[in-house]
Amino acid sequence: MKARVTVTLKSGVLDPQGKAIEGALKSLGIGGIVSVRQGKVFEIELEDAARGDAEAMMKSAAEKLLANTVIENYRIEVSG
Amino acid sequence: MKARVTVTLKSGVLDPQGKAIEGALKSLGIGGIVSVRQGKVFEIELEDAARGDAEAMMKSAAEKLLANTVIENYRIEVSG
Amino acid sequence: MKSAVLVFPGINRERDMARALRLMSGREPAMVWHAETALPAGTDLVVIPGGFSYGDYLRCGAIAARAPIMSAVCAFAQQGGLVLAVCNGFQIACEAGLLPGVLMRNAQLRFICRDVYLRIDRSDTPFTRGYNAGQVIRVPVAHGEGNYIADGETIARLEGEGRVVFRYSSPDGIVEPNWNHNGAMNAIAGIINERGNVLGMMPHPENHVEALMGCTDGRGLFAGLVDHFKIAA
Amino acid sequence: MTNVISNEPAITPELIAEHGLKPDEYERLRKLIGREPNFTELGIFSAMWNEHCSYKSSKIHLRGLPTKAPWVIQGPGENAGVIDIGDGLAVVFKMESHNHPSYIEPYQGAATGVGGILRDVFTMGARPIACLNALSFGDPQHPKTRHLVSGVVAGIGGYGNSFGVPTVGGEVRFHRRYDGNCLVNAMAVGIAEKDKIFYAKATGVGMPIVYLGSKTGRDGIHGASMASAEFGADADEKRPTVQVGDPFSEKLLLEACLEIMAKGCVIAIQDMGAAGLTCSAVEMGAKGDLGVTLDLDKVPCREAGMSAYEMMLSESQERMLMVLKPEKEVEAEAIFRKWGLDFAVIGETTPSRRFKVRHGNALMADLPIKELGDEAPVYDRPHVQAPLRPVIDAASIEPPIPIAGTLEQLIGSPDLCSRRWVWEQYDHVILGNTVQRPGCDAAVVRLNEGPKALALTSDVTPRYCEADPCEGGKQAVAEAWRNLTAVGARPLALTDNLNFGNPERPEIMGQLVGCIRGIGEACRALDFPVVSGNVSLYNETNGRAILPTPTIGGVGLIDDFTRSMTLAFKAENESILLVGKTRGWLGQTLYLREVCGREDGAPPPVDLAAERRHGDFVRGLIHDGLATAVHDVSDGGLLVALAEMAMASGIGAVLQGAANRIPAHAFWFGEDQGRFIVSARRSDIAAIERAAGSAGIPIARLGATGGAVLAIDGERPLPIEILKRRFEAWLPDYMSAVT
Ligand SMILES: Nc1ncnc2c1ncn2[C@@H]1O[C@H](COP(=O)(O)OP(=O)(O)O)[C@@H](O)[C@H]1O
Ligand SMILES: [Mg+2]
Repeated sequence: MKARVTVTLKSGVLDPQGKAIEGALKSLGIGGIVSVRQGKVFEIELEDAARGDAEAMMKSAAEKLLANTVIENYRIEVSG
Repeated sequence: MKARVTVTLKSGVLDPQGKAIEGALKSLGIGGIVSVRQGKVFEIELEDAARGDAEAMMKSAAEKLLANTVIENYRIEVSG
Repeated sequence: MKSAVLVFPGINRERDMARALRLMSGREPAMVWHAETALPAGTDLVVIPGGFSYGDYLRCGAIAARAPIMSAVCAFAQQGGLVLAVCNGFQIACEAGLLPGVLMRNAQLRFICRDVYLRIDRSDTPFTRGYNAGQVIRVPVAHGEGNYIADGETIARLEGEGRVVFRYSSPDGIVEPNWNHNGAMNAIAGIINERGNVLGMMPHPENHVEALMGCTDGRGLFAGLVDHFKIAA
Repeated sequence: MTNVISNEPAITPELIAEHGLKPDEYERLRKLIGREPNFTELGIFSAMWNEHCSYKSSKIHLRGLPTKAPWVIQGPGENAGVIDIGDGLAVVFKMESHNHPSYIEPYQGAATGVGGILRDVFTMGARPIACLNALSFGDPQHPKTRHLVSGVVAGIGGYGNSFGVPTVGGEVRFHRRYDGNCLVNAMAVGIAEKDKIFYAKATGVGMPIVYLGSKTGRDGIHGASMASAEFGADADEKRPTVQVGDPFSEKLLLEACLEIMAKGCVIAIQDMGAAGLTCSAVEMGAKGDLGVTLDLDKVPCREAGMSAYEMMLSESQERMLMVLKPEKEVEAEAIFRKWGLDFAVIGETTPSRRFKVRHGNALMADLPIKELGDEAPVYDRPHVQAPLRPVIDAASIEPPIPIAGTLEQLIGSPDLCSRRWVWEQYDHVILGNTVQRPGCDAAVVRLNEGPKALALTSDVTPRYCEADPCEGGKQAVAEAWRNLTAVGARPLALTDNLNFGNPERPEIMGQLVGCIRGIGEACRALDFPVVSGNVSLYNETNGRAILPTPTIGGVGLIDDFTRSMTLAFKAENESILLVGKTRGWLGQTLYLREVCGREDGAPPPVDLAAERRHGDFVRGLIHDGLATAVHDVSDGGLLVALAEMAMASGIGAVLQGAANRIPAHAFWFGEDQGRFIVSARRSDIAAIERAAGSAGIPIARLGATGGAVLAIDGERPLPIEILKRRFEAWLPDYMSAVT
């Protein structure tokens, strides 16, 4: 079983890295960019378990560690 | 229009970060984890353009800057 | 002053900190392994030193903040115990909820090691009583993620309650973007918690305590703490 | 051989060639073992017999280098060199290249280069206390250069900063000859108790061989990567051979290794560097005259289904191999577990002098262990010396612009501008012992609580080496020696990193031979032995080689760190003196290259006896408290050196015009060797000149410190602030420019 946890900055939180990348893309001549925000994605291989269990487990992983919920949101997808 | 570029390490490339997170999740008592690999996700807001153009642009962004294609793969999704 | 220096895997400025504490308090600090669940009895000061705990993987300080010893540190702080958190320690303290806000990538996205100037905004804390308010000190920074960021409300509270203790400034104490090497909001280099017993700061006062090594601007912080406990005793 | 593994590729001439073995080398191999090797064995031989491990092209020439002195504890041949610095302490140091990997993937290539050299040092029981790095990049205008600079610098910082060692010095240069081949040479320095040094030599039969550190993956299985991909599962994704560094694990490995060493668990230890398990196991056995048997089923692996071939050739980082005292197994394992690292007994020493590798019940290799190393081919490759270049008469060079403008141009040029943008990305203050930070002639690092300190520098002038390899080799050593001297240190020993092109070309071989000869001469004359080093050949693309670049890493000792000398002027109204003779040598100077657009002529000759006299004299002045600032004169010549002293202090100088009969541009920008600028209180001048006179040392007055400008008689005065701005601007401007 596989899970993917995507962690992104909450809107309103400054993202210096995203901003720098935005600038770099623009100066590389890649046009049409309004804004860039950078997040993280965790691809997690799980022992087989009921999907509900897996989701609960991933939620706890995200809350306890993977995301800093003060500034970040997370999204969980479980598959397979 | 929105694009999302997901960048992940090629298989076989050491992911020290994923390894450390795996250890931390285990010691937080989150069971059933086989392995963790970490990647990046870029959420990019684009000026409206033909979807094909946007995809080509994102491909060039990924190749030139967002991904280190020596060790990373990337995936592009354009929406909206 | 009995101090305890926390040691997490990947921490690397614990020796620098222990040397400063030894030189300034005349007492060897206890080195406390992250897997411990209690602080040594009679600890006056807990120090979370700099380094790259867990390689700075995931988010700086995130994994260390969840180590067993941190529950004891949070309880210690809750009871009013003094906690000094420097650099990676600051990041750990924020992740552990001891201090508000977060330390993001430096604005120019590069690691920076250089001497910076800090204006001391408050001298009435146990950590800064060795200095005068408005005084400027020179201490090194060495970090890639020291860019202090918090939401508008938090910043307003920090400023309103006078909890910004150190700011990056010019040598004569002027706060301006040129001297704010990492882009921190309001040039914040160090803050204290509401109760005033937890200090987090990015720069390294522990590297500027020996006259023979050229600069002693960091001594005030340690001397102030030693004084604080002397008077308390 | 009992078992034959069916899915291994057959040994064909193509496969042999892909493994970098020449037909005659393969013949030699076959004769040695008396049969055809299998695939795994071929891999093992190719690793042991490649240039990197066997030094087959350089060995006979390296023998000419002096490696002994009363203070040398261990010369070349171990993981790092070791010297005695008194008080029961030893310094362990070495330099190593990671050129090719850094060109492919600059961040990880440079990072793992730093990781590798740190491991070399702590394998010997030393705690690393400082790193240096010598970097050569292509033309700034080349489309790849900026990307390489940014990645390499970030990688060196990324690894060293996290590991927790200060990076205190190095060099950076740019030249189009490095366009397709950048150089990344990393040096690490550690300190140990003199009687607690650990070596690679195994002793005792039946001793457990232990694998330590991180798990093994398919990293860096090169050369042979194509061959192994043929029967790999993931054929669609071409397997990257890039190694990724994990400084976090390395830091844990350091602490764990030092702990088991202190507990007396270790008989022999060797890091897994190039050709990982193969090289480390063979070396431990061969040095101890013992056989080794490995059981690969026990090797901690990161990926499933790794073959013997892959495990033997993997270059996964942060790993060590150790021969353990059997009675200490439980204790040692507990220490490694505490640090969260792998610990596995994967073999044992045997009396047979055979190197045997088992995997899945099959014997995958059975080879004579001594011959693997000792019988590697050694070549006396043909070499020719390039014709010497003519000496350029300074009077024949028409200066295109006046002196003041020339200084402004030089000080803001790629090779002379400030390296701050680089070294600010390195934590150079951690450990709290950095007495002199980057930006000086040599870094100074206090040892423990002092008073002793080490001086560290890295130097070479490749354009001199190209024009005259022997003089260039001498000059590299002399400059390192001079830089150590300038901070008041007694130079003790050096490590070298010889970077050259393809040794199968006689003119490249000629460069290598010439440089080594020059290095040897200088080492002998200066009592400055070589205790470790590294050779990196084949640095060329499409038949175009790099400039010959024999990087010298020098180590010196200072008895009292509070008395180390710096190059900044200290006060106004002091005298400025020049020690050494100025002829106005313009051949191969930066003046000629940057201002006149010419890269020709003979390089400045090095008079080793004079070099030594002048250096000893200056060190004496520092020791006697007579010098207030000292700076050696090198790239860019006299005026550049003076400007550096002024910029470091903010104090200007009033300078007399050029000396008699020397054209002004040659006087100010010539690169004559063996010179130092010394500032001194006016009251001490007479004594200094007297001492110089009686020692036969040429000494001249240049002027006096003071003011906020560099004012040369008859020239436009140059404000220090403006010079400084130009000096600091080039690198950051270049790196932030958009291409
Ligand atoms: N890659 C680097 N890393 C750290 N420090 C560097 C690097 N390159 C240059 N430096 C530092 O910048 C200063 C000037 O370098 P350089 O001009 O090569 O010195 P010198 O001419 O005395 O050998 C030295 O202190 C040197 O250590
Ligand atoms: Mg110098």
